Amino acid sequence: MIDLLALILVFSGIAFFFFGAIGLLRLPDLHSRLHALTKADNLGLGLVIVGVALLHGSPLAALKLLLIWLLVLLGSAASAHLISQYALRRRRQ
Amino acid sequence: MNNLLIWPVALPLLTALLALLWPRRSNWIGVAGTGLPLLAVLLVSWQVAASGPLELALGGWAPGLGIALRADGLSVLMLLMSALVTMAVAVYASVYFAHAERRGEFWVLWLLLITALHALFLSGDLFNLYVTLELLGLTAVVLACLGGSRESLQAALRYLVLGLLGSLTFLIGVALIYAGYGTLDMAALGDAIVAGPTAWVALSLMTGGLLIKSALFPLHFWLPPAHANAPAPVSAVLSALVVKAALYLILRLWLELFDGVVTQAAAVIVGVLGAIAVVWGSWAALQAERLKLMAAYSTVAQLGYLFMFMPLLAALPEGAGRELALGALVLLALTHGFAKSAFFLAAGIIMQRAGHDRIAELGGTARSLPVTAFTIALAGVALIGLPPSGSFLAKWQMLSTLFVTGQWVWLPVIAVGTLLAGAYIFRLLGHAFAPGEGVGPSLSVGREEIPAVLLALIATLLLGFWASAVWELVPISAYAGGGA
Amino acid sequence: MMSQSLTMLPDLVLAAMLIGLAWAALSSDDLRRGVVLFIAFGLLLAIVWARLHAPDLALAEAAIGAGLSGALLLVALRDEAGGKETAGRVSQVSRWMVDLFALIMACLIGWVLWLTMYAEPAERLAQLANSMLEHSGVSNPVTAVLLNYRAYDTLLELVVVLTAVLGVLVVGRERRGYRQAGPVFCGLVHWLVPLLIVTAGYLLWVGAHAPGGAFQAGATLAAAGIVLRLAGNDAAGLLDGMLLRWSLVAGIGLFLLVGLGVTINGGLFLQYPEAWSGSLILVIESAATASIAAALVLAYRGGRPDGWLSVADYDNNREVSR
Amino acid sequence: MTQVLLYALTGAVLFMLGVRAALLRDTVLPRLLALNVSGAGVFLIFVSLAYRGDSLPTDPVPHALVLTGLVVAVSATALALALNRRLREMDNE
Repeated sequence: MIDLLALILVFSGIAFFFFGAIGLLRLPDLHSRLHALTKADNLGLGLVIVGVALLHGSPLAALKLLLIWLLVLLGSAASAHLISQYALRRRRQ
Repeated sequence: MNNLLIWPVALPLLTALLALLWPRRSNWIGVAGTGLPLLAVLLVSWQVAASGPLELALGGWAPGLGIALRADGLSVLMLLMSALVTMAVAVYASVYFAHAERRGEFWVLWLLLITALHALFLSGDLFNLYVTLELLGLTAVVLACLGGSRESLQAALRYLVLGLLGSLTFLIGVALIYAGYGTLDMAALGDAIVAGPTAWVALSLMTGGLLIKSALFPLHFWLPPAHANAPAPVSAVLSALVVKAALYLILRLWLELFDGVVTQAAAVIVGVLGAIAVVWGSWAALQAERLKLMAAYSTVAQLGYLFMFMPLLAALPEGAGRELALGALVLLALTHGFAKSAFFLAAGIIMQRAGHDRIAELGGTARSLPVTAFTIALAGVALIGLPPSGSFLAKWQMLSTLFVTGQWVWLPVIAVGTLLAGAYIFRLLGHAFAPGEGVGPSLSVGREEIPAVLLALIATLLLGFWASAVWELVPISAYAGGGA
Repeated sequence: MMSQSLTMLPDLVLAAMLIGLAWAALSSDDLRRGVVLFIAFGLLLAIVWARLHAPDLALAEAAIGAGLSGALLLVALRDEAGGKETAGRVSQVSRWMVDLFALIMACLIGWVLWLTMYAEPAERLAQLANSMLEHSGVSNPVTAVLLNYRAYDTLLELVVVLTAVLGVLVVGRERRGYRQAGPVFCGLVHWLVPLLIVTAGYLLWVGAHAPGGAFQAGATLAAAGIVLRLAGNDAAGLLDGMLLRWSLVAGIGLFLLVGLGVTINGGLFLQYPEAWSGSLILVIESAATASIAAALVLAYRGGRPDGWLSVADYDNNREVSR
Repeated sequence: MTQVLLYALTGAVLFMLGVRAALLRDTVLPRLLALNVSGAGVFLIFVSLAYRGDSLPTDPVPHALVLTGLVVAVSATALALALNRRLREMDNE
């Protein structure tokens, strides 16, 4: 039962990644692309991580996975910020 | 005494670190760091000559799991050449770089180059050989661009990229060997390797990679610019030693590891390329307008001779006849090593005094730099192959091997190559001994002239008289597949 | 059969993606695109390593292969922008020749691999290496190979790193630094750098019995330096002057001294006494981590810092101080 | 065993792709990319040799060799990039 739940979570996470990638390819300008990518990926990764933690079952592993998720969140937020800032600065010039 | 084999590697490495930490003392550390390994090498050679091949299983692990260092006749001869040449060149360089801004870094890299050479000649493990090859390539590249000119940087970069391609090709051969035979230890491989697709493909890949590094025609094009544009002491070791390292590996692979796998056809291909290199390189040397460029083209030609031995060696059955031919090859390589380093050092002296090395404007050299002119003449004797030089004996043995194996076709190549070598040497000497003011007046014998003339004397006299020692050492083999 | 092909499916996809990415990276005429694709290729390769049960390599590939190589290539693009790109023409004939040659060689190599895979169940050195593990002082087999069985390779490899860095230092001066970063990036750096340092220490420590080790730790530490430099700290956290020289030398020096030191009571070069081997390996690895990190950061800075004095500078300093 | 063969063959293909590009390109950066891809191919062959199925422990020797090779490759790349950069500077002077 838990396995099934975990699989559903992992696959829905992958679906988020997929749509994030489509957004990256199809959306018209940089900011909306960034928006689609970071939102979808962060959520997708979160779902995958919860699923994997359920599959694995040990609390220590779950803690490590959570740490990974937080780091990725921090990294992607900062890089998205930097990219958009750079784009803004270039537009002003 | 057990650890004797590590000292030729450990001493230059240790002194390199010291030179990096105390840059202001680097001149002294550099010369001492070149001299100490020479002592170690002499000890090793004495041991090998007295009691046969040596082996050191590093870390105490059985070779196979661990890495073994091995010294036998062939490696000892190469070690002796590299230790003696580097010693002489180091004394020269201590004058040449006495006031150079980057001499601290020069000495560190110089000692690392010696480390790499000695590690390569002693290594008994295929992957370790890859690491030493890379180390040798990188140190050579950095030393070659120390001059800082645009040409030298460009040549060094091209040398680096090609060297990487060569060592990767070598590495994929090593991967196939590991896939097929499950070990990297060369002694075990010497027993295990049998003729078959794995051995053929691996051998051709490894040889291909090494041929790039040893600059066999048509893969020679990187050599002349790289060697001609480096600072003189660096050119000397690049031409005399670094290209020889790849050649040494080819010999090891062909004669000892893959003995019985090598086919006559493959050897003939390499021999033909060598023959083309002899003629083309000598011709280009004759056309060259700059002294160092001429020396570099002459290196391409002389390497060609060494590869022309391959079909002869492959045609001979294992035994005394083949050892005679192999001894001749090694003797020729040694003579060229000493003679060419002497030649490059002399060229460096002329360049420092005259400010250029255009052959046509060298008139008056013999009067103002008599010792250097004498060095060039002596080195020339060895490069042409006149008696009493070592190369004369080597070529003589080569000719008699031609008759034994019936491979007459190579005869005209040797004749043409020797004539062309005579032509370019005498053309140079003609300019150098002509009257003129091309080189400024200076009659004093500089400290830097002595090592050059000593190297030339080794090539012409010592190797000629002691050639029998070479023939005695070569059959002492650490690898079961070939040799003794 | 069905289940077999199903388990093969991820491998097929991975292999196809590897080749596709490599092809795209190499055939792209836009350099920036090529470099970015190459980084993606490296990350994919890290997944392949994990898939082939090589977690040490997966870590190293992500940190060194994709991460640091990628960073080096990306800053190199910045230099490239000024220069003129000369796209040389390759004649159609030689293109065909090269293609043919590559095809033949790939087939030959593949053929040999196919032969060796089916020849016999390959034992190679696996059994031996794993059975000697208890005598090696560590329980991570890769670390045992790197720092005990084949420690000599690793020693020479550190020398290769030193040589390359000396080359970088000799060739030219370092690149200009970056402007001071904005608040968001600075905030990130304040968190990230300590975290990276802790991670490096963890990787170093854990390398004895689990995936990790000096190279992964050194690369992580170097990443901390690179992040610092990107945030406007031009020295990238490196020491200056003599201390920099010492940190470059430390790894090789300690390795060599330990190797020679164990010969004093009769051992062979690098033959650690069994009771000590675990601690000796850790000491060597710690020094090596520092040296690797210093070397990689210097390589990223791209030349010699102003604090790297030549012999002539030392002489002048002495005259000035008199 | 088929997986091992698949990856080993992929390694061979990657190696030759890299060699091909290194021979056909004539500027430094693309050549370096090509050589790095070639190196990755060789490493892939080594690592696939080490893999002996999910049940047996892997062969650690090729792993260590590849780790060594990786570091050597990065060092050489760094040196080549530094040389290339100095040449560019000289062009612009």
